[in-house]
Amino acid sequence: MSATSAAAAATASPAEESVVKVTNLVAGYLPGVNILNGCSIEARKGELIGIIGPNGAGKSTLLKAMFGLVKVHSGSVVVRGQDITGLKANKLVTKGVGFVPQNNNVFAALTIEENMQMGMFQRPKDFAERFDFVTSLFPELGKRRAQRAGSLSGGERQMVAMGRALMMEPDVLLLDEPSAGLSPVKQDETFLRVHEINRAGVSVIMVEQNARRCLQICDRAYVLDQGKDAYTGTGRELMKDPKVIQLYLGTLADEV
Amino acid sequence: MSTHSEESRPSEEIDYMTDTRPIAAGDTAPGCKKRDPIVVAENVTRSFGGINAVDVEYLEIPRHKITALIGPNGAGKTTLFNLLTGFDTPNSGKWQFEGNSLAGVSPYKVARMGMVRTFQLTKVMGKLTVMENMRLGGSEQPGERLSKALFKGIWGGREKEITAQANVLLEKFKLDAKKDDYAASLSGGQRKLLEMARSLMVRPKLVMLDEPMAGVNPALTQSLLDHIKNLKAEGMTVLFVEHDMNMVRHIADWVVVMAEGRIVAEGPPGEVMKNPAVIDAYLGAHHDVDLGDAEGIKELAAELVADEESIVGTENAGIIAIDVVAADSDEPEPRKKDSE
Amino acid sequence: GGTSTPSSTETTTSATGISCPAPGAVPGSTAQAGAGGAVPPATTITETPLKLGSLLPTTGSLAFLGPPEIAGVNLGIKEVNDAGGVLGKPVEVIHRDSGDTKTDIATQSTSALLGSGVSAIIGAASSGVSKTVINQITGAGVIQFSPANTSPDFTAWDDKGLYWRTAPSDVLQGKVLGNYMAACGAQTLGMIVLNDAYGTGLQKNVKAAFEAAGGKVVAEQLYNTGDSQFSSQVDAVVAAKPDAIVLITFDEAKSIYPLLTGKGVKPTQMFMVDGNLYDYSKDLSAGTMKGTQGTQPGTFAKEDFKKALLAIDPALKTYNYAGESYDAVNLIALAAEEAKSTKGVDIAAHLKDVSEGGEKCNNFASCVTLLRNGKDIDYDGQSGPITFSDAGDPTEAYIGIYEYDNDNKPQPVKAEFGKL
Amino acid sequence: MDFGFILSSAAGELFSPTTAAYALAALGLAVHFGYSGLLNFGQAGFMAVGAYGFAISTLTFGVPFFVGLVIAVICSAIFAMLLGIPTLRLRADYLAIVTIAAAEIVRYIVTTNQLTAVTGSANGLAAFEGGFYAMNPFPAGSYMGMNNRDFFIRIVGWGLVIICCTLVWLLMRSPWGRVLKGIREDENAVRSLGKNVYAYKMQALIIGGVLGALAGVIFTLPRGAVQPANYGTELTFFLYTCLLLGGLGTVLGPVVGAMIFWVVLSLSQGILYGLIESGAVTWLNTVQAGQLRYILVGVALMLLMIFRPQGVFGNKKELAFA
Amino acid sequence: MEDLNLRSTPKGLPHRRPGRLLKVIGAVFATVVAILLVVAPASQATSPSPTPSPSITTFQNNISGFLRDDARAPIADVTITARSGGFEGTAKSAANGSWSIGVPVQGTYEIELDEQTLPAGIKLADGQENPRSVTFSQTSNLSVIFAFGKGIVVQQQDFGQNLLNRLVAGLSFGLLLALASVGLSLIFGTTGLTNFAHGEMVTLGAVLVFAFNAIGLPFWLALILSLLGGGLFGYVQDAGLWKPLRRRGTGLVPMMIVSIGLALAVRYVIQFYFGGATQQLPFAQSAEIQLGPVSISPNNLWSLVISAIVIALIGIVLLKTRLGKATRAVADNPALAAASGIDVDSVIRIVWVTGGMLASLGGILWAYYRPGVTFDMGSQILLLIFAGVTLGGLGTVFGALIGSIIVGIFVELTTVFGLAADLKYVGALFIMIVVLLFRPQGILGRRERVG
Ligand SMILES: Nc1ncnc2c1ncn2[C@@H]1O[C@H](COP(=O)(O)OP(=O)(O)OP(=O)(O)O)[C@@H](O)[C@H]1O
Ligand SMILES: Nc1ncnc2c1ncn2[C@@H]1O[C@H](COP(=O)(O)OP(=O)(O)OP(=O)(O)O)[C@@H](O)[C@H]1O
Ligand SMILES: [Mg+2]
Ligand SMILES: [Mg+2]
Repeated sequence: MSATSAAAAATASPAEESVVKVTNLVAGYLPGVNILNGCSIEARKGELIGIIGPNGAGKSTLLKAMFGLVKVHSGSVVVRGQDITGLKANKLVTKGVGFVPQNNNVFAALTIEENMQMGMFQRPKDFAERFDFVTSLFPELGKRRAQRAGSLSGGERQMVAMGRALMMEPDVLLLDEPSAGLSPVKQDETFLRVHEINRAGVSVIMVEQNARRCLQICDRAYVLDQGKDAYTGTGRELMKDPKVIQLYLGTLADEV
Repeated sequence: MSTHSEESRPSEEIDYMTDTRPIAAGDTAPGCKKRDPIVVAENVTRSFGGINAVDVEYLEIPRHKITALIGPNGAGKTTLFNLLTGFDTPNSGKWQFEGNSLAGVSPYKVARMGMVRTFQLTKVMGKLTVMENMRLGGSEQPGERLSKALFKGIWGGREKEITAQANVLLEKFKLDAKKDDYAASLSGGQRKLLEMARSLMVRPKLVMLDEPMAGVNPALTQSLLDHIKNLKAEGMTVLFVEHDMNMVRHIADWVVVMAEGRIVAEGPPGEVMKNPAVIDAYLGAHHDVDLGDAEGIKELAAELVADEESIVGTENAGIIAIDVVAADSDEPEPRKKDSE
Repeated sequence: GGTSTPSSTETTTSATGISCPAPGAVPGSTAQAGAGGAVPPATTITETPLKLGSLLPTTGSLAFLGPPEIAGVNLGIKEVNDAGGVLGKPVEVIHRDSGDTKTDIATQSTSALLGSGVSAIIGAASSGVSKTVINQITGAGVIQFSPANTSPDFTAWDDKGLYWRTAPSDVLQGKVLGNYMAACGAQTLGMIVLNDAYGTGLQKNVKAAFEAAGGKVVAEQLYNTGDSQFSSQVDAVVAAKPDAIVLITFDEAKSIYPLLTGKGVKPTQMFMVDGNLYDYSKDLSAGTMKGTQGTQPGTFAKEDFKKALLAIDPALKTYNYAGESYDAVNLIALAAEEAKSTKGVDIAAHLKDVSEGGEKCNNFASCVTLLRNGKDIDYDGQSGPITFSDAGDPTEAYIGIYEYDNDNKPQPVKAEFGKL
Repeated sequence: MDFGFILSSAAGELFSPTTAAYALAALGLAVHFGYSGLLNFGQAGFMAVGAYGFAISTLTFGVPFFVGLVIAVICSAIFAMLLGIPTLRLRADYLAIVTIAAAEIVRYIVTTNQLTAVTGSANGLAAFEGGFYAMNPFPAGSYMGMNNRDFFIRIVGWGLVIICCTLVWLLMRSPWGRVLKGIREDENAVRSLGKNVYAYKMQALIIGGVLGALAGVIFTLPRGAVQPANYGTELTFFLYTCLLLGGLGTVLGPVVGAMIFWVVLSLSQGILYGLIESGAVTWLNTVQAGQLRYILVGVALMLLMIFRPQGVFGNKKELAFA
Repeated sequence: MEDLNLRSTPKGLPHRRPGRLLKVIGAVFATVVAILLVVAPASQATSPSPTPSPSITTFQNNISGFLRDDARAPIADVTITARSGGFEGTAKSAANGSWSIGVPVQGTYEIELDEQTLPAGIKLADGQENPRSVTFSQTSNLSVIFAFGKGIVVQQQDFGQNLLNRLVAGLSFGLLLALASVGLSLIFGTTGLTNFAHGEMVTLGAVLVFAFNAIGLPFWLALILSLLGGGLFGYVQDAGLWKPLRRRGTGLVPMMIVSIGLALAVRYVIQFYFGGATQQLPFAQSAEIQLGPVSISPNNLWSLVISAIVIALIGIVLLKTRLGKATRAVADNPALAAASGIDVDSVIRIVWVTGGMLASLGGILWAYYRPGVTFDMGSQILLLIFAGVTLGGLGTVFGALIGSIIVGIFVELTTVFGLAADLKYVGALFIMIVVLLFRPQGILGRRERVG
């Protein structure tokens, strides 16, 4: 399918073990209707993987399926050699997988601070330290710590959602459109921070519609279309691929 | 739909697409008068337990133009939308739409008058099909009155019309394949699209879009922008909130910048984006955060700047990397954000 | 007998002391089964055996009334069949639940009963339920025979002569109780009343009698079926400091009574009615109710009758309306014998006749013997001397007055005869 | 045990007037809840208002049948409006409790002894059905095993059911119905499209309430008596059961649901008592059978909802997005 | 015995059927003897009842009464006469004030109290007819009350005192409602389920205490076992019913109907074993004590204290502990809670167990408040529980507390403000509707922002 896969293999060190490996995943919400039709992706240790694709391609479904929130019909999800297909979400968290969903990603009735505490539900001891870290990224959250997340603006919610995931210090982080609704500068900060986290050794799989930015910072990327991984390659390669540009990226950013 | 504006200027046939007359009536300044405003808001304030979410002294939205409302997260954009459309009540202030005062007018009446909004956190009628969602948007449906609902003869014709209209829109918004699915089964981006398409079904005079393109695929966004631009040709006015500067630059005739509830700048997109106050309010506000991890940022920023394919550092990077660059160029002059 | 000695013991009259006149006579109804010898065989043999239905509560708020009534019906049926049945065939009975008015089970049960071709339906216990089915039953030409309805509404109901009952109307009990409380020295009266056909009907009569005697009702607190706590009613009554308090309730008395004593009301000040004149020995500590009195229509349930009922249903705890139910069966059976037909309408035409004017008898065997010997009979039952009016109501009855002993069991004191 | 008899009496329930009344009232609930998302738990209150409106106007003011019927309908419309003003702004779950409360208030008010002269208090009212049966076109006799009164009320009751079902069906396929369904899903979105949500909800509340009131009248006519206790919360629960048995948001659902409900009730009674009377079951007496029957009904209700949560006509797909 | 026989002579019986009189006499005689033989020993042993001495008479029909002054002290030795046609009977009031005149036939009599014989200083009250005519109707006893002095004075209630007592009663009723509502609110909050079977969980608590006590366990053990039983019921319900239903993705409305079915089934299972009648728990009777200005029964006092403590504990757990926060998180967004590493199922299970225990405790206290245990005692207050929960704001635990207290107080207060007692729940329900009119989200509920 992709002429670029060889190149992809070249960029990532082949010696690196695979941290997350999704093979031929078939999953869906309703019986008989598959949204994912044999989708395979892989994240190696320390890699930042981007996933882009048209609306309704199944990107969110893929993340949810990996995280045990959607019924998997066949295929497997392996995290560090362990088959976790169909495992319950809270078990995955204990295995070091963190997830930021696309919708409904905050506890609306809880305050910002409590949202952060939920992020650290497993290890409440280090709360203060991690909270400082998150508020350094999103100072608004520190200032508003007692405000209920339900009353926050769209962008502020997004910050809370990111913050909650970052509180966890996961080994593998699944992000579903973390930059949506953020102001440009916040988007950049988010990308940079994700990049940084990734450099610190966390494998990140990130779904984005802010595709260019995503491709810029990721090590490798997949283009998902109709429940399948249609293209893969390094971010740079995909950005240059005219097909990808035409179908998924658009040329808006290039026009002046 | 746009009968009102046509009546006011019956003779001159203006092509709104190419109308280049100045938008502002005088100087371009925050809260300036417009040549032909459709919405005029005065002293609209709303506070939530101490926070002034919206504090707009004076704002006019130009008619037949596309106005972008930008500003940092929590600036009060959505809240302003809520206030203008009657979904929330302000602490003070008055505002009018086409000369009619809207204070205390209930949301549905606002929409009937031709001012329709979408929601940032999407609201779709989950257990109605996509098509029914669209039809629901259609205005002036005789069949929506209880007295006529029983007789298909009365409303059947209009139903066909709006169905045709809906089909066109759905195709544009790439939702035609999902026409008969429950809206609840749409993906995040598809919901945004449906919401926007549905608001257009009303054929409003002013459509207010709250981050219409957040989560929408860039390629699709691009194709939709033309559609939005074309709304002008139909005599519509567009007011939208967006964080995607490419889109703003691409289609907006006018940009209004909000920060901490206030209008801090407005003007044509090119000018506004160079305005230091705008950079201050929208972009520079948080750069001091980066200092803690300046190393990593610099590294990445440098890497991105060095990369010729990256838009960072290039002209069309626009504002995106400014703070990174600023952080790089050492001592950031304290552009204090809450320096009141 | 101890209680009967009219010794002039001095009463230490406390402020609200109550002391009642000495008991008078304790009449019972007619003598024991007088049927020596075998029952003569039936002269007419019916083609369709007599089939009875019962529509009595086994669920709902009156569920506690069901078991004794059903036992009464079953005892009646057993005795009838032991005596060879009606018109040569054993009587059949089918039981259905009447529920309460909340659940609307009764209409459905009635359909089932009517569908299976009964000639008479014994029930319902509650006047409210009876109202919901009376048209259905009487419309089908079937007798409705309630052992427990006391509402006056049925007297004038357009029932085609098919509605009958053995429970005497509230009027009599109300009169007796109202007068009795006044005779006990009460000048002021507080009432806690169940707001339903039974409660308010009785309340009206008690109040009328008490006020006619010159007393004053100082507190009337009503509660609804299904209400579960009564403290504000109790407080309001206690606050009015009446000489006597009458509880016109069903089972709720078990909750209300201790609330009243908890507030310092003396047991001698309290009066019960048939709806709650139970054995409270298991519910309240000994001595709690000593001296409380109450009235109950019907002669005192006789021990052998109770024993017979217990043999039918060993789990019985109370005997309310058992006698009335038993009498209903006997009356229907006798009327069918006399009518030589098992059709509802024919039976109804003879019900009044078997209840009055003729040789007295008090069980099926003896009565049917008389009938088959060509005699006119006057059935006097367990619930009283039963003589029907044209409207199908009993016109005379005994009202028993009881007094609670140290074990919280009601003991008969005397009975008063009344005629309507 | 006579199976033929058990079955025939169960079949008798299919078209009993009570079933018709339940079907009408459940249809009202379908308008309220199934289509508009108004979680009205006070349908019993509407039935009570209808029944009492009819009975009181007939007894106290001596109006003829049709005037009484119109008064009942008007009363329920007024009740709907009174109820709607404070409650239509409420979220569904709040609405549920408030409507239960309102229905109970109605019941307490018609029960209270203070108003005996008008409502007959706990005794209820009786003997108001004369006007109705006076219109009976069928001369006395037996019609399919029923007397002419039974036959007449069945014809009228089920005729009404058919008319109302048709009306509701016509309404719900119209754009008007679409707005209601939209409101059920998200009223703010509908508001933003320029529809007067409040007015639509009020219309729906009134229509469903009027159906409830008609049901109340049909319910009382064969009995010739209204009893306040008949209109307790249990009744509403049973109506919801009918609605869900048949399927939410369908027109035939409530009707079939009501039929199933009564047939199941009748079968459970017939079989249980049949077993006891035939001697097949000796460990139960008839007293316990009454209770066991409720236990079975409860369990049956649970099983039905567990294994066919969408009801007979409901759309399973719809449930996936609850 | 002789006396009795004398007094039960058939003269008293109606003379309607002279032809059958003899038979009747025999019958009555025999029955009376039979009954007395059974009854007498018991009466003798227990009730030397303080009977006044009536004027010995051989008549079955009696006119009688008591004479008391307005302090209710008996007035002795007053002469009263009854006249009708040729008949005249006289009686003198006994030491306890009682008098009785036997008369031969029923009819209208003129009763006259000889005011001359009244002790000094005592006069008939105003408006007391003397002589007055009375008529027998239907019964054979007739009473006549003469009031003296100020007549029959209706006791005026002390409004303030009454108000205070009702407030305290309302508070303790409200708090026990709160026990049940907090459980309901927790369950609603975490699972979204409107649990109509909660009333049965309340009933179960009381019924279990009764059952354990009936099989002879000590009271304290019965209490503990019943609380555990309530918890177990919650656990079993969740594990056996609700969790599988959640798994299948059953909607909330079908689940609500399931809960109605469950309520029916459980209620009648309880009735099946427990019966339809009211029963009492040990120590159910308690005489009121005076605490400063209020009088309250020790049971209510206990109930008040226990529920206040338990609710405070629950509040602390919810606000301060990790578990409490997890509960609220699950309530808010179960999927996200799972994604945060919270074991949603076990949190829900804990909530069910806690809810069951709280309901059980509420039921026990409820059984003492009423007092009495019935198979439907829980379902009878279910609406009030719901009203409390809703009034306070659905899903908020403190709201449930406040709402329940308001409901409790209003139920108890309505009679003070003159509403008829059979409308007392109307007051509480009405107040809920009114509050929701102004605060559609309940007292402590929060409005979600639009957009
Ligand atoms: N709950 C659901 N039930 C049924 N179908 C669903 C559901 N959620 C999503 N779908 C369908 O699955 C497909 C993939 O949805 P998904 O949310 O994974 O898309 P996506 O790639 O994340 O799109 P977007 O970029 O718009 O978020 C879509 O066609 C959508 O209609
Ligand atoms: N109901 C509320 N209670 C408290 N604070 C609120 C409420 N609604 C809004 N706010 C606050 O008001 C401010 C403005 O919010 P608003 O949603 O208007 O921002 P916005 O400009 O739309 O931001 P974004 O770009 O992130 O959507 C935010 O700080 C938000 O937290
Ligand atoms: Mg998505
Ligand atoms: Mg916003």
